[in-house]
Formats: sequence, C-alpha cells, structure tokens
Amino acid sequence: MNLIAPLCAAGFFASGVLSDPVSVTHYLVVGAILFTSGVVCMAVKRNALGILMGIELVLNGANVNFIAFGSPYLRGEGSASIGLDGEAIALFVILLAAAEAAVALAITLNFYNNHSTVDIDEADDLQG
Amino acid sequence: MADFLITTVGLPEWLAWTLTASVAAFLVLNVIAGGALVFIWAERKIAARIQDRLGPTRTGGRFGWLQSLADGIKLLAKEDLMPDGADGMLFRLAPYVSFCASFCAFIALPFAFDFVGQRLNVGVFFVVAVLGLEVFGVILAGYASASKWSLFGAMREAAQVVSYEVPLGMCVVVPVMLAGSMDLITIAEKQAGWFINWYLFHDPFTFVIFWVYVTCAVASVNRAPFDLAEAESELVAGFHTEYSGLRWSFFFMAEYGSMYLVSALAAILFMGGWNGPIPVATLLGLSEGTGDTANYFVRLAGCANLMGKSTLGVLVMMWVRWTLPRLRIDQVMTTCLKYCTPIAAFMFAGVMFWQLLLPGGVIRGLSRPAGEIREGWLEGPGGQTAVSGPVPQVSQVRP
Amino acid sequence: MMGTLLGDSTATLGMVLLAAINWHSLLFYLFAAAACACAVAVVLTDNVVRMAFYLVLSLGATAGIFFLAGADFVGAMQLMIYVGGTLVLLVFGVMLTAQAPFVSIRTPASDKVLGGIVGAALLMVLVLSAFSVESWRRPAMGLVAAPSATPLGMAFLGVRVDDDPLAAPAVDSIRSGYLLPFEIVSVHLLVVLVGAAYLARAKRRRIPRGIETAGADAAATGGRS
Amino acid sequence: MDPASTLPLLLGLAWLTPLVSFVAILFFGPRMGPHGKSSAAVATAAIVVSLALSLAALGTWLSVHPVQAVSHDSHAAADSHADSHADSHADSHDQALPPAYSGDWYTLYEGGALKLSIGWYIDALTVLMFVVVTFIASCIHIYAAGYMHDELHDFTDHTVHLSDGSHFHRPGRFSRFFQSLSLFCFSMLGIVIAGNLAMIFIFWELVGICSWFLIGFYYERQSASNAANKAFIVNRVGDFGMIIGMMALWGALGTLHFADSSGQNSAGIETLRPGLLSLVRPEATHHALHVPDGMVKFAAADRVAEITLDHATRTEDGASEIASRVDDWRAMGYGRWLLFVAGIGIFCGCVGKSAQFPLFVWLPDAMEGPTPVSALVHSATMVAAGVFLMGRFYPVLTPDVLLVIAYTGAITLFLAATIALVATDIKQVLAYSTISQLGYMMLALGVGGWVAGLFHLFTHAFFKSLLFLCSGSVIHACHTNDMRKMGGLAKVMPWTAGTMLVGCLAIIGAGVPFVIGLSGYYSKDSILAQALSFSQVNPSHSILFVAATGGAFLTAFYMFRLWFMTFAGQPRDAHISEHAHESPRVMVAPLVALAILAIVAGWSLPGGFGIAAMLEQARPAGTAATVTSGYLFGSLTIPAEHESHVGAIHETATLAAFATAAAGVLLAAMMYVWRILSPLAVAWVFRPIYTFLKQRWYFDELYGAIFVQPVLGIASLASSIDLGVIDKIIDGVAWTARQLAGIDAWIDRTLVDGLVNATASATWSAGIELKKLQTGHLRQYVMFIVIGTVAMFVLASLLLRSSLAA
Repeated sequence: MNLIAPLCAAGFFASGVLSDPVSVTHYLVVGAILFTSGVVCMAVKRNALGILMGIELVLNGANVNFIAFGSPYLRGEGSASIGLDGEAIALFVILLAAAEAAVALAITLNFYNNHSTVDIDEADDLQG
Repeated sequence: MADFLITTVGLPEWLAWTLTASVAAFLVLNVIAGGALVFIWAERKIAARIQDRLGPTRTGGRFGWLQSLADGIKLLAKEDLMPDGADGMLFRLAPYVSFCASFCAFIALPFAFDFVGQRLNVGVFFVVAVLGLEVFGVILAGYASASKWSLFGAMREAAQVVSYEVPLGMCVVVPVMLAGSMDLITIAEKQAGWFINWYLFHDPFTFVIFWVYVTCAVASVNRAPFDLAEAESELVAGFHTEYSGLRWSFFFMAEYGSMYLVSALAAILFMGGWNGPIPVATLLGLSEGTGDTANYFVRLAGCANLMGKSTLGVLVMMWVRWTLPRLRIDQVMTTCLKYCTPIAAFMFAGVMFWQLLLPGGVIRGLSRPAGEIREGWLEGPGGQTAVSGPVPQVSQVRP
Repeated sequence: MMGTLLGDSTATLGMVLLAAINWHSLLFYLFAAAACACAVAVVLTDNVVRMAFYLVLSLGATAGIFFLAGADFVGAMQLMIYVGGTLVLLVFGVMLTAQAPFVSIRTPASDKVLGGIVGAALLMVLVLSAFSVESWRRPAMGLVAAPSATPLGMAFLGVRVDDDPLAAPAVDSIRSGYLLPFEIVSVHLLVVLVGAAYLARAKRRRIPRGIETAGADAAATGGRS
Repeated sequence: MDPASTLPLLLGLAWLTPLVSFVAILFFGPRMGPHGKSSAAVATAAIVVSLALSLAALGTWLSVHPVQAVSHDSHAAADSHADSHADSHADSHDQALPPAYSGDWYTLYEGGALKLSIGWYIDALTVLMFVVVTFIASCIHIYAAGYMHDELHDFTDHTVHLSDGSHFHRPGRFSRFFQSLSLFCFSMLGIVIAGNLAMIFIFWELVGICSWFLIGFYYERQSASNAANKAFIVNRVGDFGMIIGMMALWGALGTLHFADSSGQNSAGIETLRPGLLSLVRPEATHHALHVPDGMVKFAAADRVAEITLDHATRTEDGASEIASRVDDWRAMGYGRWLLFVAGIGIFCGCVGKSAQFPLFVWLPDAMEGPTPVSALVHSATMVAAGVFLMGRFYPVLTPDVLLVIAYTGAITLFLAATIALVATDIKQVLAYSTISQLGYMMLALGVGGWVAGLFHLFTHAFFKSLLFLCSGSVIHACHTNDMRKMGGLAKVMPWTAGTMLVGCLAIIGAGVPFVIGLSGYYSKDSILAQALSFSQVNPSHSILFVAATGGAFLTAFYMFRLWFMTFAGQPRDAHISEHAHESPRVMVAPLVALAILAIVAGWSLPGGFGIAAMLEQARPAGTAATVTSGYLFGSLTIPAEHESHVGAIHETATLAAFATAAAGVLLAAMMYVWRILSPLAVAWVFRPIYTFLKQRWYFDELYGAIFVQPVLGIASLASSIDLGVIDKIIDGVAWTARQLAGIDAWIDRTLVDGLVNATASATWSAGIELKKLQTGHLRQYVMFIVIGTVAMFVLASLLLRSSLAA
C-alpha cells in the first residue's frame, strides 16, 4: 500500500504532464532560457571566448523561437504560423552566426596578439 | 516490424516501438563492434602481407582470427589510468563522445531498401554532420589528457577535419544534386538497374569527384596517409597517448566505425548502394517494396551487397595506409585547400552543366528528355512531388 | 499472494501510465532539459574548454528540438555548421588559453550576482511574454511536418512551393522567395572569411605604447586569477 | 610625270626647305660651328636647294606647257594658250583659262561657307616667282655670309652710345640673322604659292614680322628700332584695308580660294566650290568681268528680304524668284560698290607692303637694317609681295579700281623720284628709286599692262638687288653711307663699279632702240607703251603717260648722279679712299651673277622663251581684250595689252623712253663729271624746292602732325585721367574697404570667435564630464543593454496596459 501511493502520484503527475502534446509556449520558454543564459554569459564571463559562446547561445535561443513559430507541427488551428519563413530565417541566423564566429575569433586573436591576454576587462582602451 | 509486433503479436505500442528501436540499435552496435574486431584482424594480416610478414597466426586456428577477440578481452582486463592534472570529467567523456558520434551516424544509414534505423529525408546531411562531431571527442581527449603530445595530436586532427569537411561536403552535394534528394534511400533508388546507372559512371565529372571524395574521406577519418593525429614517430600516439583499456578501445571502435561509415556512404552515393552491378532481382521478376517474404531475401542480398562494397572500401583504406608514407601537416593542408577544394568546386560546376545539357547521365541522358530530370530535382523523397500545392501533411505520430 | 497482487497491480498501473505517455512530448522534455541544463552549465563553469563542451551539447540538444519540431533540415544545419563552428571556436580557445593562467579567468562574485539579477529580470520578462498570448499555449494538433528540405531549397531559389498556386498569387514581400537574401548571405560569407583571414594573419608581435602597460596588467591579473 | 602632282610636290618642298633651316638654326644655330658660323652654310644650302627644286619645277612646267613666242595677234596668242592649256575649256576659244593647278594640302578649319586651308595655286607666274625669289635670295645669302662676318665675333656698335659714354658691346648675332633670313624666304614663298587669300594673309603678316626682325636687327640703335616699328605699323594700316577687302569678299561670296575647290558644303556633301576667279569672271560671260550673284544679293539684301517675306510659306518659290531677279539687279548696278570696295581693300594691303603713296614712308627707313636685308626687302621679297598680289588678284579688279591703282602708282613714282634727286645717302637713293619703280609697276597694272607690270617686277628684282649689293660692298669698303664722302672708287673697286654701272643702265632701261637692250629696257618700254595706249584711248588721263616719262628722266638722273658721285672723279675723302678696298670674292660673285641676269633677264630666247612670254602664258582669262566699262568715274577703257605692241605706240614709247633716259644721264654727267653745272648752284637757285624735296615733301612731319601728335595727345590725356581720376577712385574704394575690413575683423575676433570658443569649451567640458560614463568594459555594456531592454519592455507594457500576467 505505502508503495502504491507514490507510484500512483508519480504516474498521474507524469501522465498529466507527459500525456498532452507540447505547445509553442514550451519552445518559447526553452528559447528564453537559452537566451537569458547567453546574455548572462556575456555579462559575466571575462574570457573573450566565453563571451563568444554567450553570443552563440543568444542566437540559438532566438532560433528556437523562429522554429517554434514556423513549425507546422506546433500550428494550432486558427493560430497563424509564419510557415517556411521561420526555418529560412533560422538558417540565415545560423549562417551569419558562423560568419560572426569567424570574425570574432579573428578579433580575439588580434586582441590576444596585442594584449597577450583574452581577458576582455583589459580591453578598456576606449575608456573615457 | 513495429506494425508486425503491434498487429500480430499484440504488444502495446510503446513496447513495440522500444523493441524495434533496441533491435535496430543492437544490430548497428554489432555491426560496429564486430566489424571492428574483424577489421582489426584483417588490418594486421594485410599489413603483415604488405610488409612480407605473417601477422597473427596462433590465436584460434591457423590465421589467428581470434587474435582481436583476445585483444579485446585483454583490454577489458586492463587497468585504465588517468594522469593526474588531467581534466577528469572530459577525460572520461571523450571516448564516449567520439564513439557516440560515429554510432549516431549509423542511425540514418540504410543497409537495404528499408533496412534503416531511422529514415531521414536529410540523411546525407545528417551523416556528414555527425561524422564531423567525432573529432570533437578527439579534441576533448587531447585537451583533457594534459599532455603536449595529445594536445598537438588533437589540434592537428581538428584543423585537418574541419578543413577537409569543405571538399567533402562539395563531393557529397553532387549525388544529392543528381538525385534531387538528400534521402540516402532515394539516392540509392535512383541508381537502381545496371551498374551504368551508378553515379560513379554518370559523367566524367562524377567519376573524378568520386576519387576526390575518397581522398577527403580518408583524411576526415584520420587514416594514413593523413593520420597526423596519431603520428607515432612524432607524437607518441597522438590524442590517445594517455588512454588505455576500454576507453582506448572505444576510440578504436569509433575509428573503424567511421571508416566503415564513409565507405558505406561512398557505396550509397556513388556505387548504387545495395543495387548490384546487375539487377538480378529485376531480371528474376522480383520487385522491391512488396511485403512478401521473397523480398526479404532480396533485401538481405542487397544488404550483403552494400556491406561487400563498404568492406571493399575499408580494405582499400588499409591498403593505402600500409603503402603510402605519412604527409606533413602543411602538405595535408595544401592537398585540401589547393587541390581537393578547387577540383571539387570545378567538378561540381561541371556536373551541374552536364545535368543541364545531358540530363540523366551518359546513357540515359541521350534517351531521357531533359524535363523529366528537372522535375526529378523537384521531387521530394519517396518520389512525392513537392511542387504542386501546399505540402501534404503525412503520417500521424500519435493515434 | 499479496505480493503477487501487488506486483500485478503495479505492473498494470505501470502499463496504463506508460500507455498514457506522449512520446513526442517526452522526447521534447528530454532534449529541452538537456539544452537548458547545458546552457546554464556554460554560464556556471569557468573553464573555457568545459564551457565549449557544454555549449556543444546544448547546441546538439537544440538540434534535436528542431528535429522534433519538424525542421529537420535546420536541425542538420545546426549540427553541421553551428557545432562545426563552435568546434573551431573550441580549437582556438584551447590554442589561445592552453597555458595555465588563461584556462579559467575568474569573475568577481559581485559581477556574478549582478549578472544573475539582471538575467533573472530578463528571464522573467521573456517568460511572461511567452505566456502572454493565449493561442500559443494551446496544445498543438500534433501533425508531423512534411519534409521541409525541398520547399526550403525551392524558396532559396526564389520559388515558394508551399504556397497554393490555386490561391490568389501571393507576391507580397513576406511570402516571396529568398533568392536575394540567399545571394547576399553567400557574398557576405565570402567577405567575412576573407576579412577574418586578413585579421588573423600572422604578423610580428608589436606592442604600442598605450597597450604595453595593459599587457603588463593582463599578465599581472593572469597571475592573480 | 603628272604635273598636277609633281608641281605641288616640288614647289611645296622648295617652300618648306627654308622653314627647316629656320627651325634648325633657331634651336641649334649658336652651336653651329664657332659663333654659329655654319648657320650661314645651313641657310644658304636650304635656299639653294629650294632654288634647285624651283628650277626643276620650271623644267616640269615648260615640258608640259611649252611657251610660244609673244605674238602681237590676240588670236595667235589665244591659240597658243588654248593649246598649251593642259585641261583647256575648248568652248571659250579666245578667252582660254590660263594653265593652273590648285589644291589643298591641309584644311585648317572648315565650317559652313568658310574654308581656311593651306593650299596651292600654281601657274606660270608662281613658277617664275619661285625661281626668281629663290635665285635672288641665294645670291643674297651667299653675299651676306661675307657681309655679316662682323657678327661672328663680339660686336661693338659705334653708333650706340651708352650712358657712360662707352660704346655698346654685345656678342655677335650671326646665326640669328640667317635664321630670320630663312624665315623671310619661307614666308615670301608661302605668299607666292598660296592658293587662297587667307593663306596669303597669314604669310603676308609673317613677311611683315620678318621685316620687323631684320630691319630692327641692330635694335640697340634707336633709329633701327624706330624704323622697324614704323615699317610694321605702317604695314598694319594697309593690312587693315586688306582685311576689309577680304571680309567683303568672304561675306558676299563665301570663299577666299582663287581657283575652284572641292569642299563639303554645309550639308556635308562633296561639292565643287567656285573660286574667286570663276565667280568674278565666269565662263558664262566668256570670262568677262561681272559682279557675282553673291555680291548682288548681298547688296540687294532688302529686296531679297522682302521677296523671302512674300514667299514665307514656299521658300523654294522665293529662291527661284530671287534667282530670276538677280540679273536685273546686276544690271541696275547692285554690288558694284561691293566689288570696288573689295578691290580697293586688297589694294590697300599692297599699298602698305609695296610702299605706295601714301604709305611709302617706311621703306626709306628700312635701310637701317643690314644691306643684304635691304636688298632682299627691296627686290625680291617684301615689296614684290604687294605687286605680286595685285597681279594674282588682277581679274577681280574693276576698271575703277584699276584707275585708282594707276593714279596711286603715278603719284608714287613721281614723288619718290623727286625725293631721290636730292638724297645724299647712297642707300636712301636706292630706296627711293625702289619706291618709284614700284610706282611704275602699279601704274602698269593700273593701265591694264598686266604682263608689263609683272615683267618689270622681275627685271627690277634683278637689278635692284644688284644695285643694293653693290652699294653694300661700297659701304663695306668705306664704312659710310654718305655719297659726299666718296668718289673715285672705280679704281680701287673695279668689280663693284662695273656691276653697279650695269645695274644703273638696267634700271634706266638703256639699250639700242628696237635692237637690243638691258632687261630694264624691255620692261620699262612696255610699261610706257601701255601707259601711252591708255592715255590715247582715255585722253582725260594722259597725265599718267607724262608722269611715267618724267619719272624715266628723273630715274636716269639720280641713278647716274649716284654712280658718278660714288665711283667717278676724284676721291673727296682721302682717309676713306685709302682704306677702301675691293670686297672679298664671296661678295663679288653674287654681284657678277646678278649683273649678268640684269642684262639678259629681258631677252627672249630664239625658242620664243622669255619671261614676258611665260607671263603672257599666265595672263588671267579675260584680261587680254580691251574692256570698256567703268561705273564710278565715268566711262573708262582699259586697252588690251597687245594693242600697245603695235608699231606706232611701241615706237613712240621707246623713243620717248630713250630720249628721257639719255637726257637724264647727260644732265647728271654735266653736273657731276664735267662740272658744267654746279650742284650747289642749282640747289641755291631752286632753294625752296630743294629744301622741300630734301625734307621728303614733309611727309613724316605731316603724318606726325596728323596722326602721331593727336594720338600722343589722346594718350597723355587718357593717362592723366587714369592717374588723376580712376586711380583716385580706386584708392578711395580700397581705403574704405580697409576701414570696413578693420571693423569686420574686430567683430569677428570679439563676437564670433568668442561665441565659437565658448561653444567649443562648453562641448569640451561636457565631453570631460560624459567621459566618465564610458567605462570601456564590455560586460557592463551588455548589462546596460539588458537593463535598458527590460526597462523599455516594462514601460511599454505599462503604457499599453497589456496585462502581462494574463
């Protein structure tokens, strides 16, 4: 008896959460978490590479939103969907992210050559 | 198979799906593991032959065909060391990462018409992408071992793989363009019939680009003469210097797995997949896809066909390894950036124009009208046309 | 006796529960959890290489989410380009920072707290806005998408095959093809690669006056951290 | 060989060779040998080469157009013309066109009706002119090579006194002299070969500038520079008239070409453009002079305008009606004035160039230049240009113009002769004789003696250059120009004396009547004969003949006065006669050559060849017949030239000429050799006339009073106005501007600058303050961004009242 109760509770909970299909909001929440952690990563990391990773995370979170809004699978009846555009824009975002990574790395390399560090707190030459 | 379980056996659906999945996984795993054993043994024998030695002779009969099994047992029994100063978590994770990468790639690899883990309509893409991930484990290993040799090996491999993905991608895109689909099964289907239909013989450009593909494939799986990552003479054993025991064997399985994978990919993309040089089944009047049992044998034959081709590819790689000297890193880069990439690009354009002028290859191109091929480009996987009207929404995931 | 009964009941209960599970949702939850967890892990670790490792995992998990959302082409792209690009990132990170002082540059706790607060505020805003529209929260119809690679390819060539040709010709800017952006992006990529190669080319080490002190400080801070 | 292509080639080369040498000497002259000695060789070689080419051209010409003997019968002559005419217009039997070739080498500008081109118009006259000019120029070059040797080393000019009393000292200008000489020849040949009036004008001006260079060769001497300026300015006066004439021609006829030329019309179609000659004397009228349509329409502009107005709608009708009316208008005399003005205008140019009354004053001063220059200017090049142009332009001249020309010539010849009587400067005597001989030529042209005038031009060229060179060698020997210091030089310099005697005899036209004579004998006789026949047909103008005869008498007198004073008798100045010596051979040789030619130039060879005959061949169409016309000065008859060859007139003229010449020589001998009459006594008797002549009829004073003084006065007035008024105004304006600028500067410094500086400093301080915000820390920026985003979101959501919690 004392064994069954928690099982049932778990089962009902699981069935309650797991039994109905996900909605756009789920994706949005995931995107939000990725985005936020990217931003925090940018805000907190002192390592230039860390900041680049933060940028990647941010873009990725944005991509999740695009895919969510574009996905025909998540298209509830009546709720408008941007259809292919979502995926197309996501692809563009990915491409530009790759380009951005290349340039950013080049910049980081230069920074390292000049300052012999990748600590961007040292990059305050523009400080007023 | 899932339907079979659900309908006839009457298992609950989730169980049926799980069973199916696990069976597939099991099969693939065995292909890799067993394949690794066999190939290791084969490689030792071939190396011995090429170097005029005998190789393993004692273990298990005359040819020592149990040698690698014995080695496996030895490896299992070995104590695995971890150098202190190593990054423990990554050090442990690295082998699994690279093994998983080459293992995942098998998911989308069709052995016969529907002998496939999961049919993806971007199969080619998926396989190449996941193959690219394998090097990731290598880098982790190199870094986590806290050893200069490992680090250098990892660096070399990373640079090499990343740069060789460019020509490799170009070569892979060519059959995709010809078949008008990224679905491996569709690509193989398009080459059914006599061997003249293979994309290898589609036109001169594809013939050239096949060899470019072979080169890049050998490089991207770090086999000699591109095996700088584990250049014994310079870096003791490259990225897996510090590894021993089971983790080391995982690396090995990953390597042989990816070797097999690229060979299979070559077979599917250029050499007609499971279609033999002679369409025996068609001559016998058997048609694929129908559910009756005779066709299971047809598919088994096709499966054997594919495995034969990919095994052949693997053997060729071994042959090359024990024949050619190792390149320097700058030579490796030169080969990639100054030869493979431009050639691949040129051949790509060539194939494109050939397709415009002589659609359908040398033989069929003279017979088939051009419009057919162009429509073929627009066909979705499985031949359903995507051009007309909104995309039809197919099978339901959930009843 | 009792045990068997109990076991049966448990088994049947388990059957029922499992039968009730929507596997698609389950997979989504798994991937989402992995993605989010790895993202947070990226934030929390100080070690560059581990950060990159978590990042790659997170991106891979996101690719899985894409697959689940029916955008398998984008997923494959994500795996190939994103993960590949991050791989390069990782390589460079290791190359730059393999020497001891740079592997982990610690951030002052105050910054971490501040960043946390700001991040929390942002997260709150985003989540609120995610829940703000009712139709977004409605469960999906659960139809799997038709393979979208071909329509995407056609769209990049400027043809929208997903439009209904029988419907009124939709030629407004949103629904028309992507040929121009596609070309622009390709040229942009080329330019970026050239530029990156130029920036990162090997030049002899030269420290201007103003920066020399900064470099010294950097060494000092490196020693401190 | 085809003369149409050969002659332009030969003559063109002959024309350009001096240019080549000019350029060569211009750039490398001083470096040619010591002090540029070789430049003489270069220039001489050039001119000799062009002489050879001209001779070749002459040979070509004769081989194509053999010359018949001068026939006194118009028909025979005309036949000979017709036969000798290469492409003869068979239809006009008695009025054949002379053989001529024309064409363009290079077109400077072609727009609308105007076509300026460098072209050629070659007929017998051109060829002869080439030969004569190049020959004389060659002689003068050779002569000058000896004469100018002073210029080889540094040259001290004893006539120029510097402020410190010393003499002017300068390096020699040998090469420069020959450079100008070459350019001079080039320009003259350009005039001769020119195919249209525009080109003639160009080279006309070139000749002018060359004369300016050469007359002002010793430009340190005040007199020399004055003479150069005088020559130049006086010529400009004439050229002004020439420009008017050219404008009249072009404005009315739209062409300046002599011969018909093919050119593109405004529509760009290749068409044949009628030249001046064919316009004025078209075949339609059998080459009789008639006012061209263009001039008629031009004059009747108002009529044309109203007709065009009437047919404003149908222009082609208007055109046809105008065409139909043109002849009436011509009959009514429209356009005559225009043609007259054109002729007079061109003649004005010639008046200036060949020193006719009233513009002759520059020529006597022109002797300030070195003697070879004087020889060139007086004989072959400059003054000849005027007469040549008149000859070339002759067909366009109406009888009225001819009358004007005749009177101008008559006046000139008499005037100059009288002045020459009393001149004591040897070169001045020659100068005035030149003027009067030119007067003869003009007179001849004016009275219809085309051949006579040009014939005299050629013969005169020979003996006048001879005379000048002789005087040059005399001056070279005595270092003075004053005849009163000479005398008895015949013994010391026999060659000079002999050749000069030949020259004098030639110029007075000595000869055995009806048998043989020197060159002048033929030319002057034909002139007198023509004058006689003219005054016979027009009794009212018989004064012309009288003037000509009297001129002959005077000529004989002053020429021999010159010769006697110089060579005969006893030396008047021992010092000079001691140092006198015969000139070097390089100077004597040209004298001899020229002397021979001065003798034979007039003869006609047994084959009938002679200058006169050749000129006869070049006679313009329609000038061979007697013409009776005249619009402005009453009826006028221009007798045909061949009529003056008939016995009576010819004999009378010859006898008259011989008598006058003999009388002149006798008088001179009486006064200067036999001392029967004392020149001083004569001068005392005719004191007023003597002084009047001595003062050259006060022409210079006259011009000075009429033109120069007024101009100077106006100039001084203008300058005083300039200084007194305009400068004052400008200074005032400037002063005001300075004051205003000062005020403005003050405002600028205090207010504007203050404002700007205030703004700048304010910005600066603000920047210093704001600088603190710029932490330069990337991570803080990220935080700012995030915070800003969140804040904006919250703000927007609150403002829009969208319930987030919903």
